[in-house]
Amino acid sequence: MIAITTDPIDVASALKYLQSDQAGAIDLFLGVVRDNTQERPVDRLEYEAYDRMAISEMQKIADEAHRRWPLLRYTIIHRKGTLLIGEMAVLIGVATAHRNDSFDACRYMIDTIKQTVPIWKKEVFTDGEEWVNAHP
Amino acid sequence: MIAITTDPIDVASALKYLQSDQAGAIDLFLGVVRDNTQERPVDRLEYEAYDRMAISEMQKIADEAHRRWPLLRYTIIHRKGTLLIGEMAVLIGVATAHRNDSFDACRYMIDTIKQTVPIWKKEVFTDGEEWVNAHP
Amino acid sequence: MDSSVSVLLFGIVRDLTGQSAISVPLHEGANVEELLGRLHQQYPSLAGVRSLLVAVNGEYAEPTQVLTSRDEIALIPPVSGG
Amino acid sequence: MDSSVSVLLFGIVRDLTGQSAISVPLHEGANVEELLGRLHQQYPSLAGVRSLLVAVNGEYAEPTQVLTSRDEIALIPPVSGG
Repeated sequence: MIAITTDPIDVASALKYLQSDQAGAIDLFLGVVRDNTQERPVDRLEYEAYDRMAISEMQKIADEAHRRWPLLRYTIIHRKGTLLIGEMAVLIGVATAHRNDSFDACRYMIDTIKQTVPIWKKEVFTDGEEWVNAHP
Repeated sequence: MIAITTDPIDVASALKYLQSDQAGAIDLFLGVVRDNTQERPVDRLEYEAYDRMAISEMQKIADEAHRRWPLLRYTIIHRKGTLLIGEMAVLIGVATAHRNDSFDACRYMIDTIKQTVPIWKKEVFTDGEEWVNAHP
Repeated sequence: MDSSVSVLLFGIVRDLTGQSAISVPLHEGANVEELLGRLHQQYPSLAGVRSLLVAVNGEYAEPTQVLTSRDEIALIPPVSGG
Repeated sequence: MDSSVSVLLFGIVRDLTGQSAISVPLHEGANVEELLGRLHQQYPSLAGVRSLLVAVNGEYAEPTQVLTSRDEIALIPPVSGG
């Protein structure tokens, strides 16, 4: 299950989706808006996505994870729009029979998402704003 | 927060506990009862704990994780009693500023729990039962 | 014969140009590299962006890929999801 | 002067002995290793357990640790939590 949403991410329903009788391990990673970046106080984040391509790039990542590890179920949910401190920006969930696979696949997925998926975040500080990674 | 409980593990309240304004990453690991062990069908698991010592050993693991990684919050909740397929036996949650620390600490905690904490599980199969790891 | 392509803009590029889509005149058979050259001419401030990739029909494209006016083209500044 | 210690039993050991706590007679100054020897004598089936550790007052104990009748002692078969 892969989605981009403007609504708050619903952890309970993601978890319900991941569960199956074969699953012995579920790793859930949550990326959360924190109140500072390199000690500079953050007011909020603004996420923007090229939805169509973001979905297909996330699907490629999930497919590759599926080739590398025996996944039972997975979910990637990325939120966009304005997010305040403490709100979840992304949820990655992986269910496998054994725990090492769930950690490895989950970590692979979040690491790769940050590299290839066309989603952008702007950090809005109390004294300015900046598109993350945009400048040399 | 470290606990042993006979009640179902409440993921939502664990997550609420883990959140803070400084947290950018939360890794939640859930150990779940699956329907087979090495292809032998499992009916249920029975968990038993030496509570006092299990709590103090889990606290030692959390303290060591805290020394190794900059944890903001953590929780370990282990259930005991009879657990059916699909029920959660253990939840490990770690909140950190950055994601690598949350994965590393969470994985360290679950790996070490399985080695040192006096909790025992009996697999009840349709045709017999066995204390896991008990025999040579 | 000249034609033009429509290019979707996101993130810092949308902010720099003040537009979320632009039409770029291109000769028939022009490729991704030529599109990028043309965009840099038209918007010199793009030089301040760390990297710019081009997606064609939802896939990252090589510099040599030829563009047509029917393609969905997007300019992809450095991503920062997660 | 002889005394005895009370030992908590869990998991497979509880199943093998049919008891969740037993009283073991031990001479004054006996240590963990002697306790284990005495238990193996009394319950030969313990030989079938992969490993047996002893906890004293909630901490894993060395074989040389001396026991007293006031200690909370537990026999720890291989753990399998998680």
